Amino acid sequence: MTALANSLSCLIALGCASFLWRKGSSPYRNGALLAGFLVLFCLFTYFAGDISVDPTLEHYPFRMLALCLCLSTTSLSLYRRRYLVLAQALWCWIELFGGIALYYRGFDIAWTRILALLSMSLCSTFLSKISKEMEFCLMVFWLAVWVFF
Amino acid sequence: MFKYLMLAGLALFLPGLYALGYSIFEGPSAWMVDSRTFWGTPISLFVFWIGLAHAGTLLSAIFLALDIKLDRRTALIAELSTLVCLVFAGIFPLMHLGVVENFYMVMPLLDARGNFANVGSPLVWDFCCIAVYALLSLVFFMTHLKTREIPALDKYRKPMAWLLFPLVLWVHTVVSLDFATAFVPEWCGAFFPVYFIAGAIFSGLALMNLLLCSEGYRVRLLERLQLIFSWFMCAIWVWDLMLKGSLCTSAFIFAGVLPQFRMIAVIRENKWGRIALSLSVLIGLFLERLYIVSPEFGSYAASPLNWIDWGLIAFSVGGFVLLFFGIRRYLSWKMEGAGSYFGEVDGTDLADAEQQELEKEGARGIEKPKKGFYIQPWASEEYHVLRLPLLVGFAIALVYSIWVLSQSVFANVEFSFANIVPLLYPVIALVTTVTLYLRAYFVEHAFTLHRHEKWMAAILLVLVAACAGTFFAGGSSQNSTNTIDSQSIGVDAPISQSHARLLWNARCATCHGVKGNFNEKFVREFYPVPQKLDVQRLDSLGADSLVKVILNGRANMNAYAGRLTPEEAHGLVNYMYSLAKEGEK
Amino acid sequence: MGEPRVPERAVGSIPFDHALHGDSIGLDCAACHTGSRASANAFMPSKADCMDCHRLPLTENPGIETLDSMLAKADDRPWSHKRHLPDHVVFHHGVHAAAGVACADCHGRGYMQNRYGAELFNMQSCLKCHRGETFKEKGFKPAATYCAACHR
Amino acid sequence: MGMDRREFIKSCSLVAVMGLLFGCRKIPLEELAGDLPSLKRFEDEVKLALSQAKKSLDLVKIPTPGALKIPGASTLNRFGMAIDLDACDGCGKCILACNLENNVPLVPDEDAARGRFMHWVDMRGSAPFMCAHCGNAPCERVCPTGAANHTPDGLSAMMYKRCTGSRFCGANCPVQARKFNFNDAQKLGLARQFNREVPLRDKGVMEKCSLCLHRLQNDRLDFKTKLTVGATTADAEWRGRGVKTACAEACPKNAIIFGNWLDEKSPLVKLSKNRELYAPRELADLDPSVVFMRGRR
Repeated sequence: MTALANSLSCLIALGCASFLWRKGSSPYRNGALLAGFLVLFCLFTYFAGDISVDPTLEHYPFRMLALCLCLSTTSLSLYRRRYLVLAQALWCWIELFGGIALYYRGFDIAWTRILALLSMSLCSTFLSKISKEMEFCLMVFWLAVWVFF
Repeated sequence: MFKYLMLAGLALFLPGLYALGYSIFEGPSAWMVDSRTFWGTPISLFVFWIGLAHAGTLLSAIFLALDIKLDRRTALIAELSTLVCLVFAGIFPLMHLGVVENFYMVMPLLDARGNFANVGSPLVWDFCCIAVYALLSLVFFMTHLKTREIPALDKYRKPMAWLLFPLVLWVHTVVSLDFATAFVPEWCGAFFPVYFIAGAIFSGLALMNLLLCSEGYRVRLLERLQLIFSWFMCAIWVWDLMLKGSLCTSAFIFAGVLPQFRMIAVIRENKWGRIALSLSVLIGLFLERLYIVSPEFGSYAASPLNWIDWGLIAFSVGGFVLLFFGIRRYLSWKMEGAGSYFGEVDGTDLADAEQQELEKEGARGIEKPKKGFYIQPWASEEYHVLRLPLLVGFAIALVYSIWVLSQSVFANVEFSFANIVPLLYPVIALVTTVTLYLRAYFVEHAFTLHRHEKWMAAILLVLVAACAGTFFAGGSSQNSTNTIDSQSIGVDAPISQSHARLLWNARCATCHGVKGNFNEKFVREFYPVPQKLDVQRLDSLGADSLVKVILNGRANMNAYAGRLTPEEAHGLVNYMYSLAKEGEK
Repeated sequence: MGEPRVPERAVGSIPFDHALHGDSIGLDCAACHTGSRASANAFMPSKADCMDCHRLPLTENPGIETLDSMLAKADDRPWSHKRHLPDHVVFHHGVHAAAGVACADCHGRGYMQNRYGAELFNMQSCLKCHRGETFKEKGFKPAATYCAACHR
Repeated sequence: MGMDRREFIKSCSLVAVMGLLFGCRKIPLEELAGDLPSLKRFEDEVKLALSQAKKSLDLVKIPTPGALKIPGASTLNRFGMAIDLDACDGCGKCILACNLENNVPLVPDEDAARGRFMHWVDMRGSAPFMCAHCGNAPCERVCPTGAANHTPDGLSAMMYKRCTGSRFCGANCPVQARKFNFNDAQKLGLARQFNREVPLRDKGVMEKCSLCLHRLQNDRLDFKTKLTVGATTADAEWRGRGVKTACAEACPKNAIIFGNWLDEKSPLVKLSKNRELYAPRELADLDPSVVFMRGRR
C-alpha cells in the first residue's frame, strides 16, 4: 500500500471515530456503526492495496478499526482513561498477534510500533485528568505511530 | 424439565461415549480427516467448545472488571458453563492425537532426558493457555461460589477478573494462531485473532442466552450483544470473502442471517423464538469451525461426516448437558436467590431494572459515576491487591523465558522472542493467582479450609507431583528384537588402510601385536612365537602367498577364510608391509 | 534398556569366564568381540574365533576336556545376544572406542564376575556424556547432541 | 473425614473411567501371526500409485542451495538431491526402491482407493516428488514436541518416538510431503522389515523422506572410526562422500542425484553446475535442499 493511501486510511479512521459514542446513542447504533466501519475499512483496504500480493494487509482493516476506537475514546465522558488504555491495548494486541502470525510465514514483526503502543498505553495509565491539549497530543501520537512506524 | 434434559443428555452421551472410545482405540483413521490438513471433527469441536468456554469469563470476569453489572446467578451460570465447556474442549485435542499417551511431551518442562517441547509451536501455547485458563476459571468460580459464606473473598474477585480478562482473550488468540501461523491457504490471516475472538464471544453469548432460557429468565443485554456480534461477524466474513474468495454459506445463513430475526418482536418475546435464535447461532458457528478446520471436506464426499464424527458431536453435546445441568442442580442452593440487576422473568425493561438497582446503590451511599469522576492512577483497590502477586508473576515469567531460551535443545533452532511471547501471559497469570491465594490464605487469613478441603488439596498436590514426576521420567522404549552373534563376512571389495588397521587390531593383534611386534604376554605363555614382521621376510614370501596363509592358515596360524574376504586379506597384507616399514625406522 | 539382565545364551552353549580370558591372559575385548573397536556392533565370537586359540590342546588346565567336548559339539555361532538398544537408537561401538572411550567406561568391570550386561544404559547417561557432564577427568570431546545423531 | 462414602465412590469411579479411556489403546490384540506381505504386493501398490498420480508440478526457478541459515549449522555439509527432469521418464523404480529401503508399509484397500499411500516418494507431474528438506522448514516450526527437527547438515529429521501425532506438521507442509500412519501396519500385516537398518514406525506417527538418514549416519560413524586409527586419505572432515540414497541408486536413468551442496567434489554440485534449478512454487522461499533441474543454463 502506498504511503498516501496509508495516511488517507488514518484520516478515514479519524472521521469515523467522530460518529461513535454520541451522547444517548444506543448500543445498537454503536454496534452497527462499528460493523459498518469495519466493512468500510475492508473495502478501502481491498481497493487501496493489493491483498493478493501483500499478506501484511490481512489485518489492515482491523488495525484501522483499532485506531478508530483509540481516537474515539477521547470523546468518552466516563471511564475515559480505562477505555483509552484498553483501546490502545487492543491495537497493540492486533499488531502483536497479527505480527506473530505473519512472522511464522516469513515476515518481520513491527516491533517499534508495538513498543510505542505498549509504552503509550502504560504511560496513559498515569494520566489523571485528560485535558483538551492532552487529547490532542494523544491523537497526534497515534496518527504518528500509524503513519511513520 | 431436569429429568427430560438428563434423558436427552444421556441419549446423546452414551452412544457418543462409544464413538469416543472407538475412536481412541482406532486412532485418527476412525473419523473423517481432511486430506490436506490432517485434521477433522475433533479439532472443529475443540475450537467450538473453547469458543463456548468464553461465555463464562467474558460475561462474568470482563463485565465485573469493566463495572458492567451482572447478577450473581447469571454470572455463576456463565462461569459454570465455562468450566464444563473446558472439559470437552480439553478432551478433543487429546483424543485426536495419533499417540495419545505421548501427550505430555507437549508440556514446556524439561524432562529427565533434557528434552524440551518446542515452545515455538502454537500447540504448546494452546496446551499451556488452556490449562492455565481452566485452573484460573475454576478458582474464579469457586471464589464466587464461596463469597456468600466467606464475604472476605469478594475482595479477590475483581483482581481475578482483571487477570482473567486478558487471559480469556489470550486463549482464543492462541487457538487462532494454530491456524494463522500455518501455510494452509485457507488458514492464512493475520486477522484471525480478532476473528476467532469475535466468533468465540458470539458463540459464548448464544450459549448463555440458551442456558438462561432453561433457567426461565432472560438478560436483554446479552441478547442485544448477540445481535450486535452477528453484525460484526458478518463484517469479518466479508473480509474473509474478499481475501480468499470463499464463504461458508451455511454458517453465514445460520449465524449471520437468522439471528437478525431478533428484530421481530414476536420472535424475540417468545422463549422458543429465543431458543431457536441461539441454537441457530451455535449451529452456524459449528459449521464455520468445521469449514475452517477441514477446507476440503466438501470436495470429495457427499456426506463428509461418518458416524464417528456424529458420535463425537453427540458425545460433547450430551456430555455438556449432563455435566452442566447435573452440577447446576447440585449447586442450586448456592446459586439462586440474591438480588438480580437485570435478569428479568417477564417483559420488564432493562433500563428500569437497572435504574432501580442504581437507586438502591445510591441510597446505600455508593456514588454513581458521573462526568468528571475519576480514580487516581494506580489507586484502585484491585491494583493494591494485585500489585505484589503481579510483580512475582512477571519476575517468574522472566526467569522462565530466560531458562527456556537457554535450553540446549534450541541450539539448532532459529528462535526469537516472538516464539515465546504467547507463552508469557499464561505463566504470569498462573503465578500471580497462586501467589494471590497463597497470600490470602497464609498471610491475610482471608479464608479457611475445612478439614476435608485440606485433605483434597493435599491429595491434589500429591497427584500433580506424581504426574509431574511421571512426565519428567518419561516412558522407555521397547528393546530391539534383533539378536547379535558373530560378525558376518564383509563385502569383497578393496579396503582402505584405516579399515585394514581396524581389522588387524581386532583379528590379528591378539597374537601378532598392534604394531606387529607380537603380543608378548599372551603369546609367550601359551603358543609358539609368531614370526616377526620385517620387509625382507614379507618380500620373500610375496603378497599372494601371504593372502593364502591368512585365508587358509599354516602351522599355528588359523584359517580366516569364512571370516575375511580375499580383498580384506589383501588389505591386511598391505597393512603388514606398512607396519614392517614403520618398525624398521 | 533399563533393567539389568544376564546375557541370553543359545541352549547348550559354553560357559565362559571373562575374568580368565580378560585380565589374567591379557586379551583385549576386541579379540573376541571383533567389532568392539571397529563397527557398530561389538559382536559375539564365533566358534572359529574361539578355535583360533583353543585349537592347540592346553593340557595343563583340568577343565580342558569338558571344554574340548563342548567346543566339538557347539554350533558355529555358539553365542547370540539380544540387542540392548531399541531399533530407533544408533550406537556405534567403533566411534566411541575411536574417541578414546574405554570399554570399561560404559560396561564397567562387571565382566570380572561374569556379570556384564548389568549396566544401566539410558538416554540420560548417553546425553550426559555427550554434553560433557560426566567423565570430565577423561577429557572426552563433547559429542553431537542433535536428535538425528543417534536416532532414526 | 469429611468426605462421605458416596463422594468417595464417585471419585473412584471417575478415576476408573479415566483409566479405562486411557487404557483403551493398550488392550493387547492377539498377535497377528499371518504371513508377511509378499514383495509382489509392494510392487503392485507402487503400480497403483503410479496410475493414480495426478498433480502436476508448478515449478519456479531458484538459486543453488547454499549453507543452512539455522544456528549451529555445518559449514561443510548440506545434503540434498537434484532430480533431473530431462532424464526422468517417470518409471517409478525409485518409489519401490525407497519403500524397500525404508520399510514403508502398505496401506489398506480403502486408503489406496482414496490415494492415501504411505510412499515417501510420490509421482507428481511424472517426476518423483519427496520431502524437500527445506532449510527453513515450516513443519519443524509447528511441531509441538520437537520430533521434527533439523540436523546441522541439512536433513529435516523425524524422531518417531518423540512424535505425538498432532499432525500439525502435515497441515503446515505446503506440498503435503508428510505421511501419517493411520493404520497399525504391523498388526494388519501390511509392514515388512526388508531393511534391518530402518525401524518400523508405530501407528499414529508422521513420517516422510529421511534422505536415507541411516546411510548417512552409518557412513559418518564409520568415517569417524577410521579417521582416528590413522587417516590415510586427504579428507579430515566427513563430507558424506560415497553415500547415495536408495532412490538415487535405483534410478536407471541416473536422474536422481544425491550429494552435498557444499562439497565441490560432490556429484550433486558437479552435475547441477550448468543446469537451471527449480523448486515447487510453494517451497521456493523455504530454502529447499531437494530440487529439480532441467535444461542447460
